[in-house]
Amino acid sequence: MPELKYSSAELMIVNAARLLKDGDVVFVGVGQPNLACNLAKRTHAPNLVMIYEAGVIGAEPERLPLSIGDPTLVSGALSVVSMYDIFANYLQRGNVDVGFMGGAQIDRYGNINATVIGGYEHPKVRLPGSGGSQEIAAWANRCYIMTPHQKRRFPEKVEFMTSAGFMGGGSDRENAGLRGGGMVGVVTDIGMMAPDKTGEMLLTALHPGKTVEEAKTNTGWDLKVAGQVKVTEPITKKELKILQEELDPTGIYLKGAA
Amino acid sequence: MPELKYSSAELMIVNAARLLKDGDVVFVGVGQPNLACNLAKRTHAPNLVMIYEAGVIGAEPERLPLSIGDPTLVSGALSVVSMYDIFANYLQRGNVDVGFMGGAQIDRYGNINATVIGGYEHPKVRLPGSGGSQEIAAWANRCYIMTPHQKRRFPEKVEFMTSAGFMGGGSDRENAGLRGGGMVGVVTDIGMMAPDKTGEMLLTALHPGKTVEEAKTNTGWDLKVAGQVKVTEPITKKELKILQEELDPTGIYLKGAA
Amino acid sequence: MPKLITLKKAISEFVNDGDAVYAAGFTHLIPFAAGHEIIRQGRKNLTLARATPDLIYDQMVAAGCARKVIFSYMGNPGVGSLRIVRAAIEKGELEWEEYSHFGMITRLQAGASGLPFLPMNQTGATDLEKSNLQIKRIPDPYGGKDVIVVPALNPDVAIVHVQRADKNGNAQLWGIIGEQKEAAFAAREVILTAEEIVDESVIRSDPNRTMIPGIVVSAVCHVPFASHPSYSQGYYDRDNEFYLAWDKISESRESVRKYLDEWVYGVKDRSAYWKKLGEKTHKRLKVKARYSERINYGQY
Amino acid sequence: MPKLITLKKAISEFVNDGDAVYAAGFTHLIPFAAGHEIIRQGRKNLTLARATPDLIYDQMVAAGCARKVIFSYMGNPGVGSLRIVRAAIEKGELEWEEYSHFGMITRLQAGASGLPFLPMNQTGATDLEKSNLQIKRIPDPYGGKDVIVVPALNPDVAIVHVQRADKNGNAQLWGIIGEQKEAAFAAREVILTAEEIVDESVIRSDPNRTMIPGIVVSAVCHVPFASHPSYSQGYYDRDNEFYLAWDKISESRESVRKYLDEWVYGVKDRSAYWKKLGEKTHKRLKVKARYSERINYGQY
Repeated sequence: MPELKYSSAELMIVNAARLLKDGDVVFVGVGQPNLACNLAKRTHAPNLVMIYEAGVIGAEPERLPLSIGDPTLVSGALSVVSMYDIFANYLQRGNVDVGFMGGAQIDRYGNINATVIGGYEHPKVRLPGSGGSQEIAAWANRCYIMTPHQKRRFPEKVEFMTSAGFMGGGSDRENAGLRGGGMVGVVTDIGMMAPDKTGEMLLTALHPGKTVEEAKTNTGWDLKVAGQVKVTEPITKKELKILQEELDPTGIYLKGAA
Repeated sequence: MPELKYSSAELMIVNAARLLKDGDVVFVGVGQPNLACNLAKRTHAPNLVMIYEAGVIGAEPERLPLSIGDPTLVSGALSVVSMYDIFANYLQRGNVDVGFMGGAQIDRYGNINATVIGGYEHPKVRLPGSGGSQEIAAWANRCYIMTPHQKRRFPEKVEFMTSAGFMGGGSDRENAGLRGGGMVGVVTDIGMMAPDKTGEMLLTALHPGKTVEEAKTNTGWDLKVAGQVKVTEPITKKELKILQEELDPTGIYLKGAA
Repeated sequence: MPKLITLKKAISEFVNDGDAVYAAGFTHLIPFAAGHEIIRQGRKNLTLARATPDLIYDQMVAAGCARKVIFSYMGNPGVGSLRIVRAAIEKGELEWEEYSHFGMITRLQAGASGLPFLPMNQTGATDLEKSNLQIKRIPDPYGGKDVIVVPALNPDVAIVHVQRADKNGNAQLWGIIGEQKEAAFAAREVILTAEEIVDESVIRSDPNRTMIPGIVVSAVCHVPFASHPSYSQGYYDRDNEFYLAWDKISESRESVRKYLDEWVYGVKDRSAYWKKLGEKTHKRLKVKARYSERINYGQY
Repeated sequence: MPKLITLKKAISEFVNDGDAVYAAGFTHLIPFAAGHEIIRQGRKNLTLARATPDLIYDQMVAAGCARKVIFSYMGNPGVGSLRIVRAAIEKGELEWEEYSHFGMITRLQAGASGLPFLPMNQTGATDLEKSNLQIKRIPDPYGGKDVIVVPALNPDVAIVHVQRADKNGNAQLWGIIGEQKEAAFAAREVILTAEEIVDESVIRSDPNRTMIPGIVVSAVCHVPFASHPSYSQGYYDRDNEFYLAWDKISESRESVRKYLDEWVYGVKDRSAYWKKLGEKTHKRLKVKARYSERINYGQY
């Protein structure tokens, strides 16, 4: 059987899709998380309910959405509500199972920086800021992030905590009164990370052909390895076909790494 | 010209209608206030906007509404919103010009009791309670009440303050942070009352044929009389005709006094 | 995932003795069918919350289902007194907790949005605040006047009647929309009754109209005419004659018992109830159509 | 009472130098035509508030209208960085105040409902709270965890684009309804632009759809295609090509100046702008119809 060719992005999207359970209510952004959700829906999770921060519930986009407020998310959706309602009644109330996060940096305890590099008042690089991610991280039952495995993206400690993972670790998250399990999975192009009991991100899986060394070298803290590191299931032809032919035929989000 | 015959209710409704200005946004209950508003709209205030606590804005009922949530208020209305929105965005935000109040008792300072007679914990008579009136009294720009002129309805001080008029008088209302002008007019079947600078209700007008003595005798406090007591304009044939033929042809709310 | 079951099963499964129940609907869409089914199944010690208890709670209190009521306006709307709840309170036989309408709805809004409380501006009417210690005041951290706060209300069960829902519980309602959405999001379990069960494609044709999503719904039941003697906008009229009749019926325990025997215990379900009402009543409550202008969502 | 005037007149009358402006619309219905008119009329020192500044504020900042921005996500949606606002912040040329989306929308909700502030649950992400002293925390008077509070946002002017309104400003919008209602109720003055001015009977055929009532509106302006390069659900598509093109245009001051000269200063109004876009673009953004199922309100 000839080996399948796929990009880093495709590798991450497929592995992220597999983290979703049938019936999950997912708070999803555009781009790769949207592809992961749609892939899951067309394979093992037909009852996935996709929610967008623009206020859309149960979207079934007929074309690839190009912005978080793409009209294709609305036509044929189950419900469309105000932003106040989506954040209050859905997210804060605890009606969201899964949140997909983005961000420039993620640290040892799963905290995310999407705000600034180089000081808040006089930033060297001003990033977009929280958007909805501060609340998604705090209130969804499970959060995931997809990001290429690069040292600069995985610092020991984020410069600015835009969204809380396990904060300083230990019982910090619980003490702050957050709900849900926090950052329970990180999907990279090398493997997967998940928190231990203290909230520290451990390497829990490698994609076929990747090594622990590669993961450690590309992580900004002394990455610990879980007792048993799994190897992720190879991508299947079917998964790749759905991604490439149905979901993103022009390859807008499938090429490259992020 | 033969004298017109009318009931106490018709007298009060017509005089209440005349207190409304064209363009006023009125928070209105069913029954007599609804008739007063519809009469004003068909005479001098065609641009009156009627709002109901059920969440209806700009109702144009085709039949006489028999409850605060009558479907005739909805069909053909300008807007229908949730109860939270009607109280928050309309009333609390200050978008309501006029509120019509009801209640079993109104006192010297325009405070209203619609809750209990004879102690809250072990009431002798348990009345319906506030409904929306606590907020209407506090936040509309002007409040009016229509009530037959009877001593038991006008005690010196209400037993339970369901809705605030001028509270204890003086700057009490301002100090409590309320908005609007409070209870600025009381329409009875004898005449009209309005507050002086301290918030005390004075007799300001008499209906044709009524006397100051009658008003005093039927008021539970030592009713003061305004410097100049006016006599209200006689009811016109046109007003009566609209009420009796168009608005309440079977006389549900027009007979008797309240 | 499909949640379509009978109302009998839904009440049996999701309403327990001692629960706090919120039967939603301000005058409109009052879920009488579910109230009657709760009576038939003999639930006890319920805390019954509603802005306006209306006839539905008068009947449930009369049938002995309730330990307590939470309300903001206790009347027979458009008629007068709500005799049974009122008498039970006057006699000290029923606990109660009282708010203004805005206080009540603010409690639900806090519950719906997962907050512990929400503020309201002061109204100066402090007697209720003194009588109900759940109503508190806190300083405005931005230096303005103190605000009044009320705690979240999170019922065990919300019961909501809607015009149409799909089999997964995605529901659309129109006309007076009172506090149905807030009740559904605030409650732990949501029982929907619907005039019509429609295909998902009908719901998806107008997503802005969907106020309650299936994901918060426990059961959806197909129960036409579920809100009589209240009404369903566009489906049938309010039975004002019955609201007037109840004023008489509720004057004596005997006539109430007779009413319940005949119209609640004596019928199997809402379909039997509706049939029993008879054609004259059906005809009187019938309503002519008046349609909305459609809107264009576009094919993207 | 009729409030139908030209957009030019509305901006001239209701937007003043130094005002706090909220141009509403989350990705959808962004009121670009009004933004361009504000640029043409040379307003200065505005405080520009929006959850997502989007290209509209990038252009207004580029044109020198703004003193300050208030935002919760500063990006070119679906494309990348919002270069001009970002550079102005990095260079210290523009004041800013930042929230999460929920913080921003909660500020508007408080403003819309006449409250001094509203609470949110804690998120653990305390760095923003430390950087923005408007974000405070207060105890839960019912004994739970502290809550976060934000103060009401009450803009001087809200600008809202809608699909249809009547001449009195009663407005219906659908699709993504973001924060338009909240902005309209929060602001002192409301300027509406509408794809269509319809007869009052169209609005009255579907009252549950009316999100903004004429009583809070200062001016309503008939401006088809007012939201390009954003979109109006059911009327035309989002011009993603332009969002991508802006990423290039905004790389240099020169090309931005050229763009503003040609597309803002160089056109009289939105109608001239739309004509100038040309038929190829019109065709590309055209959308096929997909209608909602109508509902029955009943003739009562």
